[in-house]
Amino acid sequence: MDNDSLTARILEIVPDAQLEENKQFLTFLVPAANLHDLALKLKSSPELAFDFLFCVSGVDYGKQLAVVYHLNSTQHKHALVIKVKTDDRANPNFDTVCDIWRTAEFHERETYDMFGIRFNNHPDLRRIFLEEDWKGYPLRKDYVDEVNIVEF
Amino acid sequence: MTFNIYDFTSFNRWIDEGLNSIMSPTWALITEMAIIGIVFLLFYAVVGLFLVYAERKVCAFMQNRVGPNRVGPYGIFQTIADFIKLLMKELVYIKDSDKLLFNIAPFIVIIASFMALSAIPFAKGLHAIDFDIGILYVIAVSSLGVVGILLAGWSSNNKYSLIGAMRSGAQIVSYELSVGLSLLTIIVLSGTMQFSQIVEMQSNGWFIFKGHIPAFIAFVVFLISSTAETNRGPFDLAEAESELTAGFHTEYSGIKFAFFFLAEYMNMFLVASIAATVFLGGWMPFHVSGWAGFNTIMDYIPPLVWYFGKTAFIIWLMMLFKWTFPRLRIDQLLTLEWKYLLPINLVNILFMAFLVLMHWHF
Amino acid sequence: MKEIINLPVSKIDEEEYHINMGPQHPSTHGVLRLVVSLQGEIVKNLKPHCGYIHRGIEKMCEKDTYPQIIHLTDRIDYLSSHISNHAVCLLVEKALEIEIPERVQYIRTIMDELTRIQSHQLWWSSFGMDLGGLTCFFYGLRDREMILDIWEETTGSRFLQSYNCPGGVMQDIHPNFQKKVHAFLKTFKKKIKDYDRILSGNVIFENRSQGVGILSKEDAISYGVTGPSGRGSGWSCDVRKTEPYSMYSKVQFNEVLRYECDTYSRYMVRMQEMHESMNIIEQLIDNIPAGDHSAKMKAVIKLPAGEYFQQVESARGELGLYVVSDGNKTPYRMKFRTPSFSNLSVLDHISRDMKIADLVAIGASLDLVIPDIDR
Amino acid sequence: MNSFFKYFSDIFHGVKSLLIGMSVTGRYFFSPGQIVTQQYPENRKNLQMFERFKGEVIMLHDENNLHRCNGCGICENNCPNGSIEVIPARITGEDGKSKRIIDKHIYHLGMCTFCGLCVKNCPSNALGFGQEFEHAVFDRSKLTKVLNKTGSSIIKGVE
Repeated sequence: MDNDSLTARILEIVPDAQLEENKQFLTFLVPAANLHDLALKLKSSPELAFDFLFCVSGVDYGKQLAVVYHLNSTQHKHALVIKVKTDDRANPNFDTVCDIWRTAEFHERETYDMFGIRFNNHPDLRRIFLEEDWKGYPLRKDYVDEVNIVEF
Repeated sequence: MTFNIYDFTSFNRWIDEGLNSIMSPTWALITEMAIIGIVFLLFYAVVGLFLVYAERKVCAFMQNRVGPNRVGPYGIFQTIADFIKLLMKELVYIKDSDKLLFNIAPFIVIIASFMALSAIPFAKGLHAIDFDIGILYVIAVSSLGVVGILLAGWSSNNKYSLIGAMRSGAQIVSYELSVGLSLLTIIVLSGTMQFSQIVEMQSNGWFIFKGHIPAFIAFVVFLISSTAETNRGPFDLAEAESELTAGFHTEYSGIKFAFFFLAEYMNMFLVASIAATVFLGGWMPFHVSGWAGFNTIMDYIPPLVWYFGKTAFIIWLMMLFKWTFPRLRIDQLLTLEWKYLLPINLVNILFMAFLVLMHWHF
Repeated sequence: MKEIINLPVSKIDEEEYHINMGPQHPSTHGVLRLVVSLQGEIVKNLKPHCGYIHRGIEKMCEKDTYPQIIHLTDRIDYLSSHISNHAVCLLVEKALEIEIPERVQYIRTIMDELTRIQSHQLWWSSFGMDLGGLTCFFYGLRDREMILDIWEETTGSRFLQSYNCPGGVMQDIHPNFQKKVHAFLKTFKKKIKDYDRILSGNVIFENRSQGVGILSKEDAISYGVTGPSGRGSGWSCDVRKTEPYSMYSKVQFNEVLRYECDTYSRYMVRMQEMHESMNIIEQLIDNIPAGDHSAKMKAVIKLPAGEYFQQVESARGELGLYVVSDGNKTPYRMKFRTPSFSNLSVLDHISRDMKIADLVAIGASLDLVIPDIDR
Repeated sequence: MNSFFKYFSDIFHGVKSLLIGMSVTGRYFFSPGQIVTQQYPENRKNLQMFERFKGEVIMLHDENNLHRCNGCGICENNCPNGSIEVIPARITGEDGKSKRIIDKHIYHLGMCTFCGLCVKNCPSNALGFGQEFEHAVFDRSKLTKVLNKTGSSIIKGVE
């Protein structure tokens, strides 16, 4: 599927999705509530068939926290980027997609570890790299840690 | 007294008579036992140290390396240095381990291999004791070592050790059969279990040639199963350093670890000696019946050289196994024994019995 | 497993026998900890615990300029350091739309393939060692030494070269480079036959690896198992073919695919990839065009604000770089999608109901590099 | 019957593959000429590192104890992990103008990752890589080095 028909198809599934311009891949900003539903359709629709979740990255945009999903279809060779954002920095949470793409289980744990973004219905949401008792979420921009980070 | 390196019988008699002439027969016997004990202990230590060195050198050459070369010329004192290091190391005691069993296990392993050594004839007349059921004795005693391994794994209070010990138990119980049956094949041919007689019978040709096909099969089976019985690679599942870190001896340190280490090499020496004695004629020179001149030349080579040469060759083969093959998995190990070695062995015995009845052996 | 350790003894499932493989364990190749639940010898389930060498490289990247980031990418996957460097350079060059001299492309591609060969050599060595064939380890390292020498002569380092820089490479290749690469190819083509003879064809090895750790193609895609491990399941996921970069669109090579989906097929994919890599190098080594070893770059590299993504095929799979730039000389957010991290996630799935010995073989066949997981 | 033959062909192929494997190790055992081990401390005298070998960062001095560093600090800025500290000094030059020169070029070898950015980015090519690789010391403070030699000064015309 080319980008135009992909755009049309995704806007059909999630009418609130915003297309972000001038990106390397087709990028959509999706309301958090629609994420799981969209993901399920992206995977299961035969003409979309986004079966390969390449990368899940958390991004801290200062005010907002975002999660970026890089999707790929091994069948149709098209790519898509889905973004979800939240303003709630104290208790950010999104739906998990690890029931759809199993690789998300680890990637979401990593995002939780580094950004404190919780994923609802995740089977085993624990810190993956840091200690369980680590305070704060290191990749957030407002993270301050005098003890462990050595500034030059 | 005439001392000669081809026959130690007169030398032994000379010592025996000498001792009896200066003390009562009881004391003479005790003194003889003490002498033999000391000689064997020394022999045990020297062979153990040499084998460790040899193993390291052999595997180094197989791997394009030099091996130990820092302590002494060609590194020959390396194992002595290692031994001193192990002696001085701390003996770590494990919390909640069974102290008595934990301490006794290395001794059981080492005593088993030490006892088995006593029946081996090194040259004519040079053996501690010549049982008339020598082979049976050796099989029985050498399999005692597994008790030590099981105890070590059990008492260490370590999960890896326990798995290693259990594997070792399953392994020895299975492979003991093959060792026994492959030796039985030769017993069918020789008709005796006494080591000295077995060697004497090979004066006109080693059993591996005399019994040709079945003897050769028995030899190969014996090599495989005895490698398994000594817990050496590719059958080193009890240690399996990439799976169980060090298996049953994970928690052992210092001299106790050294005992396990030494016992492993002595067991290897032991099974190599048995293989050399039973299949390759022990100290008996290489004879071809009919070639009198050739046989005379061969007779000039002392029996000790023959004996150690054959043993060394088999040890080298076992090292070649260890340093070439990947390790088997536990189920494959048992499959190999029960599905391949055991049936082959049983058929082989029948074949050998048939051969002996028909006088088709040489 | 903290929960299990802190539980009162009565609450632990009596049937299950937990062992800790790692953080110090000979077959985890680093500080990875696997908490394995056993029933006898059978693995019931397994929980990987990573983070023992988490160094916060993504955080460190946020304070480093793009040329400085390169030395950090060396240390992510230390066995394919050159390919990780390459990814950063490609990303920067793509963002700045810089034309790269053809000579650089040749050099980078050759270096990438040498990296792949040496990584697979080390993998082969440790695979043999994990299965108990210790001699393999020395043969692999012996042959790898030649590549390290080639690198040392050209880049000055044996392992973490930091040879790529945005716009080109740090130094031109050494005059001996081509000669030495030829010598290496000649020697290694002979030596790789020994690899097959001592391990690949060995009956014990075949029994240990065939039918062990079955990973179906669907699972491979779902778990994101890329690289040789994914191609061992018949998934065509080679970035060099799907998204060609540098010289890969211009050289002839086959994407190695196998369909047995087991440890043996993952093994054979890597063995054949070494041949393919040698094939690629042979096509390029004699044709390196003359020219500059670096494009003209500004003293301070600033990426225009935006999001960039670059993926390359490292020796372990797809390495993805996701950069959010706010127009500064340092990235706003840099995410590494490392292949080993995704490959690790499948370990639990494919090693269930296998034996401990199989777990070791499966772990080795996934070719995990622990810093690549932890970052 | 088929499985009967398979049983024996399995044994045959298995034994054959094992013998092939043993022939490899056996062949290497009998060819000691292929040993690749380097006898390191013994070959120290003729151990030649490659000319580009990155042993440590050094400041290039000529025979008159002159270097090319003017203390601009670009290397310090380029260093990713702060292993270079440039301590400049100001002197009054012959023409009466105040001029920046290097006082101490401090290099923390223990923190250096040999990325080569300092050497590459030095505008006056004052830095280079040394061949020394035996860096083991008993005290970490010994890994902090001053690169400009005592009494050295800048080559005229480099500024």
